[in-house]
Amino acid sequence: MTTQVGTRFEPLWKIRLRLFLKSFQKNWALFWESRIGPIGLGIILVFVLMMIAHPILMATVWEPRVYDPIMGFDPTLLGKHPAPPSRAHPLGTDPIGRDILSQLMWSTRSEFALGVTSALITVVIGTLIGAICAYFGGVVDAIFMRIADLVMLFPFIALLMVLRSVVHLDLLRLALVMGILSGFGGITITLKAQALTVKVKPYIEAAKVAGGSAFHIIRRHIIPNIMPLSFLYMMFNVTGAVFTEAVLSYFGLLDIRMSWGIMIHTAASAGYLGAFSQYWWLWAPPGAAITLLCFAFYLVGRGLDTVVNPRLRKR
Amino acid sequence: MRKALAVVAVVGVLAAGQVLHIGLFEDLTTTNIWAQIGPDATVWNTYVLGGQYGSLYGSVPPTWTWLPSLADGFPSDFVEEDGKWVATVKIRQGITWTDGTPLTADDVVFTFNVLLTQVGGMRMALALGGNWPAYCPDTLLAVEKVDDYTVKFVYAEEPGLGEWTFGALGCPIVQKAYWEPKFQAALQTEDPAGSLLAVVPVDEPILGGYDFARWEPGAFAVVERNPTYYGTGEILTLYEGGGAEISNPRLNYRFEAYGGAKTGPVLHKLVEGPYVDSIIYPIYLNQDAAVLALQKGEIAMFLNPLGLAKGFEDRLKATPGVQIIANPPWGFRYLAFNMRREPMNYKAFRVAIATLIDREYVANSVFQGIITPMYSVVPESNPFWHNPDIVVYGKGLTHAERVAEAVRILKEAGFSWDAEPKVINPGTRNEAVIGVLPDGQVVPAPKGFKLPDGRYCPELELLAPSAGYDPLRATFALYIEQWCRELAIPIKANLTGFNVIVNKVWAPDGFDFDIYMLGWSLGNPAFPDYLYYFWHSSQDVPDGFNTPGYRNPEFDRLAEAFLKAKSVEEARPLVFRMQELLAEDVPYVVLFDTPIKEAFRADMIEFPYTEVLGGIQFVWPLTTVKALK
Amino acid sequence: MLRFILSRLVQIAITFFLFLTVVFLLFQAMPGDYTKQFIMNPKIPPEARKALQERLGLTGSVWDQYIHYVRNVFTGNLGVSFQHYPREVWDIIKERLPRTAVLFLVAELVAFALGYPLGKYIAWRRGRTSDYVVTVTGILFYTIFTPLLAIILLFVFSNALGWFRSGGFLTPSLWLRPPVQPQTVFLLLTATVLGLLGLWSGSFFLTKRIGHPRPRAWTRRGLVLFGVILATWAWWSSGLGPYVWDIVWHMFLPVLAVTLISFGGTMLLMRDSMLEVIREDYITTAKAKGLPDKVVRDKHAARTALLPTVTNFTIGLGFIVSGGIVTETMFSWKGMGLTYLEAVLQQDFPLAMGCLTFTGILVLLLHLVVDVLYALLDPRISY
Amino acid sequence: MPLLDVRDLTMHYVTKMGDVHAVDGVTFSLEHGEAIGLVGESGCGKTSIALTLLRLLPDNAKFLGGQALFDGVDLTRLPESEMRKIRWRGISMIFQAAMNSLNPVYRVGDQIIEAMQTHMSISYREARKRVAELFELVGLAPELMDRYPHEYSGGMKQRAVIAMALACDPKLIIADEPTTALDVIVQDRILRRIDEVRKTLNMAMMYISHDIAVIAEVSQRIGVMYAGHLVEFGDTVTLFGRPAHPYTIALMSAFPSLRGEKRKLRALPGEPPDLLRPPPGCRFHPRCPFATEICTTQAPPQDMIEPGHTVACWHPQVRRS
Repeated sequence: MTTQVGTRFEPLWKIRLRLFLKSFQKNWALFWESRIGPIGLGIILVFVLMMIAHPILMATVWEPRVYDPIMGFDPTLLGKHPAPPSRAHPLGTDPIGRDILSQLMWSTRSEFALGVTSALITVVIGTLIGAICAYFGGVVDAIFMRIADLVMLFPFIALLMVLRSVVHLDLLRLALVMGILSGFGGITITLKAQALTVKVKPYIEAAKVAGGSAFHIIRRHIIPNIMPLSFLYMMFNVTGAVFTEAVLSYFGLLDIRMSWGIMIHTAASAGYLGAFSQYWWLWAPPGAAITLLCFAFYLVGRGLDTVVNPRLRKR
Repeated sequence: MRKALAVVAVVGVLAAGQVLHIGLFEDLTTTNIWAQIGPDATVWNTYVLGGQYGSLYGSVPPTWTWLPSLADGFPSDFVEEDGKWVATVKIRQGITWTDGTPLTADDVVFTFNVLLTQVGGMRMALALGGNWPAYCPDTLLAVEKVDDYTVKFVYAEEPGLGEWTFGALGCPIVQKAYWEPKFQAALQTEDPAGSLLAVVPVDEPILGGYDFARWEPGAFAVVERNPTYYGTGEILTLYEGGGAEISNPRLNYRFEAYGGAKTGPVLHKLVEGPYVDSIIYPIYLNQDAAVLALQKGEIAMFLNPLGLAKGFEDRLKATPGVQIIANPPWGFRYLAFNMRREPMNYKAFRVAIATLIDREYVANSVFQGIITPMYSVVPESNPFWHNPDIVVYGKGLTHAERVAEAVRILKEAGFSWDAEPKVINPGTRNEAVIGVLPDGQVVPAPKGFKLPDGRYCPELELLAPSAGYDPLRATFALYIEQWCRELAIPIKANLTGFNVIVNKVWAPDGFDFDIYMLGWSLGNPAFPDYLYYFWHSSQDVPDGFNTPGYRNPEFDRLAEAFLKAKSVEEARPLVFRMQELLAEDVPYVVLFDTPIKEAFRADMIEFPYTEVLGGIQFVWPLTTVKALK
Repeated sequence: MLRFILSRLVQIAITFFLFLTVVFLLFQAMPGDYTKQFIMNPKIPPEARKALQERLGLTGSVWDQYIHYVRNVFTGNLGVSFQHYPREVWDIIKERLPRTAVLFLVAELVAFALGYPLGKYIAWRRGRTSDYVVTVTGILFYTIFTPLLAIILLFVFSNALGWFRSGGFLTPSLWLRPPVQPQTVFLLLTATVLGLLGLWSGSFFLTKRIGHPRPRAWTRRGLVLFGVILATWAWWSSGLGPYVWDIVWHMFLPVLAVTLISFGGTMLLMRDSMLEVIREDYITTAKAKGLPDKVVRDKHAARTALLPTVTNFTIGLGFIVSGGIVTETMFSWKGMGLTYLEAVLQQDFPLAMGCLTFTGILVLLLHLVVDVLYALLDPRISY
Repeated sequence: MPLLDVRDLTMHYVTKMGDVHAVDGVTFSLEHGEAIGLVGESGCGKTSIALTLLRLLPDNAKFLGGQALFDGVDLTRLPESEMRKIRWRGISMIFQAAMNSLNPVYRVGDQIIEAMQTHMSISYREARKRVAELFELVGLAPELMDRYPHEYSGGMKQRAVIAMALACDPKLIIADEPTTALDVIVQDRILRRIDEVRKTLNMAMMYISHDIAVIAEVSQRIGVMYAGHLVEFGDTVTLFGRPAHPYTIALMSAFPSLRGEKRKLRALPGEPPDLLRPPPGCRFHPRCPFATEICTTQAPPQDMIEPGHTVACWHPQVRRS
């Protein structure tokens, strides 16, 4: 490294950080202006708080033997389960005496883990393949596009119902499978289209002339430019993943010990679902939680959409 | 418009007759008797369609007394003729098919001849599959007509209860005139069994109390009363001492069995109907809809083989007119050890785990009485076969005592720990196995569970249905896991799909599991032949039923003798001894089952009795049931 | 055009072939076999199981089975169901499909008829409160946990108000001696709906020659109204009225559920599409021409924005099987979705594969329909 | 009475960052049958004036004052329904991007007919006849009216758009960069055609362009705009002969002249101002070689320096001849 003489240059990372902060500020303002995005973010924050609060409550206020979301039960209410909301159980207990609120909070963590993992995988795959297809075109493109067509031919939930017999679907594997499947599907086509608009930009040409390798160009030029769109799709994918997990759990098709879907399934299989208002605390909280989390991520996605797609902005 | 009115009028007339609505949860899959007993043997098919046919003999609920139905009196004893064993059965006279022709020996002989026909290197009975092979055991050589009302059964060796009383004699009989041409046509095809199964019968003559009328796939099925039913007005009297009496004033038929009226006061007096003009079976695809329909009075009851879940019971309890009854189940859910593997091959290990399992705690505290703890491979609800004096490991002990006992048993057998489990404060309120003493002293958790030869115990997998399939078993498995972990026994519950378990337990190249948890439904309560299939060493082959790999020569001998027994009295002590052996050796730990709870509208339907093993769904084929509205 | 369709057909055939292969491999990968179900009855001897395996085509090498399967599909034979042995899969699909088709066709059309104008309206009123309220409501229905929606609908309409039955597709007591099979009614209903749809879209071409927009619109409405009256009259005079009504009555709740869930998608897509179109210069031109707002919105903006919405809608129709799984289960509507679910749970591979194969064909054909629709709707595109 | 009398027209765009001063106190007028031109750099507010007159501004535009009397009627205060009647019938417009001014999913002829049927009671058949005439007038084959826009070339679209603007015999046509997208030869031909048609039909015309040379050909008077202000307004000959505002002078020397003596092309230093925070006083002062103290504090009034020639500058460069 040569020492700078005279004027001191700012280190590159600082410039980058400043640029990033500046664009972040601008985008945040746009996101905020969308009004629906912040609502979604707010709901997500509430869920994050619930997730964080659970282990703390278990360690302090809640007796594990009573409040454990899977094994706990309240012996003082013996014979009264499912018990309606009370001071000890703000959302009541389930048919085998477990605390609904504890289950609800505990499951939040797995929903996030599942949703975010699966969406991340989807987006990473989709972005990479989209960029590669756009850059190379030809046979590579044709192959991946056919795969995408093929994946999109399958009804997603129906496909997972079959896969569940092939692969033992616990939370992690489900996230993986969902992520990979949707990664090779429609998202690739969308991101490729975006990458194609980037590819024809002059700076790509310039980079090629300057002798940049394909890998370098894809990594440094194409991917960063389709990242915002990828990020946007990630939000929608979280919604999809959470919803899918809930449906499969609701049908009792997943080997997960507890989740919001399983909570409703438990109520349904024990025969409390059809009593509706009489046992509302068994289905309403998990049902609302699933809906709200899906709703929230979708809102954030729509909010981001206005940031990423100028055409949707208010004029 | 006029047509529409006419239709409404017809519906009105129908409504005026006696109609019962009984809900089903699954659709029929066939109307063909061969398929219905064969590959399509579902409880739903049987429930709706089975009542059309009759068999020579049957076990009659609620006492499961074995009595003649199409036959006249009990069969003759077997006699040896030219190295073969022969018995004759007399057919009751006066029984007619719905087309007016009488039931004769020809029909019986035809039915068995279909099953005995060789097709593609095997008997038709095997090719048809399902329950047919049980009705046509290997040792049955021929069924011949002696005269119009007498049939001769020829066996290669003297048959036991399984092959005769509870085998061939229970076979449903079909009409020769109707089926003969169809059977001959099927024989001409490449796949005779497949062709026979594919026949869609139209206006098939039957002889049961209810005749199948209409099936609207996915919506409902209807049966109508058979006006020519031979049994109408027939009185079946069951006595407390086990005696039975059949009398049919119309056909001038009387039969007394097992001591008849001499065996004490009348237990049940059942007068055959059918009392209902037609029964409509609407199909509900979920229980909630059926429960709602029951509450609204749209149906009088619904058929529910597993019984009502607690929620439905809670909801229906409050509905006026609805009566809920509980009957003991005829089945059990159990834990099975793979005795081919270490350490499950050690009896002490199995006994220790059996000792640790506190069924009462799970049943009474966790599940609040919705499950019944069970201890024997023959449920105690079947007092004739159940042996009440078997060993039950750990019964009545507290948790701490169970732990102490299990540790003792394991240590005695040579198992050891790096750090042995300790019970803290035994007998006090603060007793615990591991954890923290009230004074803050931490008792170290046990660790390093070792086999008698000093090696560490391998990680063991407990396969159990996931909460999605059966929350009861899933939770129970988690408790077992927890109890074992407290003792550093490395068992991990793998809650997974039913199919996954089945495919691992019955893996193509042998039994690929450590411990699994499933359940059985047990077939005919009058004859628990499953004892043979589940634990006889001949079943310890890939795809066999002896999943634990239980091999006990004494048990094998008993089981074989049991199948060959000529009477239930002879079989009973054998079953008792078999239960003792199984309880002692614990290839299975029988855990629990749920009582069969059923709901019906007492203001719409009247049952002749409601106490019956397995539930009122066994008050069947509903010819003694009355409609009240 | 013809050449384009032909080349598309070739492409479709290749994709379909790949699809079949994947479906086959998928089910091959599933552990165990159907005859394992019989393990639950110990009295079934191994020979009987072997015989069954043979009859169900489960013996032979994987390759043989694959060839057999592909050949079967291309000859229109989807095999024999295990559960419903010996019924053919195609026979079962034929029985269940019309039920699903009517349900989803009606629901999706209603959803489209609701989502399209709403999306148009809120895009036009971008940024106002009504935009936010409708958008958020749309998203809520779009993302609502379907079983939850079904529970709420059942609770309100079936349980509390008692207006509708909670499940099934007909009232058994009415159908004891019907002059017609429900199957036929479903088919005729599908035909009616499709016919009305055809009449509606055809009315655009029929009225093309009418110069003035207002009489053109009135003629179109008149034609559709005439179609509705004709259909109602035909149903009533045929004496099938009560039967059709019974089925339609049973359809109400599931249709409502599907409508609520899917109108959001159409609406949001229409909104975005509109927002894009509104920025186009020809919209400003149209406004500058002094055209009334409504004409600019409906004729110029919405008409052009319709294209992606229609595409999405049409492709979406192909997924009625998976869409049906939840809704049909919740409302006890024995259609394709429920059939598929049961088949998968019962390991009835031929039936499950048949349902998937059928979906594949449907989606691929709808892709073709979309191409043709595009050519019809967008003059810029010609093949 | 002039056909159009614009006084003190002021309009801002409201954005999150603040108001964009798009049009500030613009005053000019236009006689019947007259053609005027508005020139200025892009973003100086020319198009905004047109849109303000037609009231086609986006939602975030804020009308702040002034009036625009069209035939004595103040367009800025007209109810929407009345305004709709003025559009196309009174004032029609040829848009900047003629390429995209036609809706791709309708036939070109129908789009013109639509405008006619909205404003005149005319049968479809008659309307078609009239479209055919208009097509001939602008030099298009009448058969083309049944084609879709994507079947037209750029020049054809431009002509069709002109035909559309003429459809309702408007009193005034605003042509916003009518020829920007075309090559120079076609550009010239189209402009001449518009001018011929205008003369034939005796319509008033308002050209808007960034290219002073182009409009000079066809306009009788020219207004020069800079950053939302109308800085100079006068008849073409005067303006070209005696440009008074430093910006106009700079503008003229920035383009090669089609006629007249050879001049050195000079590029204007600096950048056009940010209309979010326009410079105080004269908006041109940061780039003006003649700027003095007063220019930085007070906006110059629009002064008439000779008959028919107004200029807004503290230091008008009046050349005495």
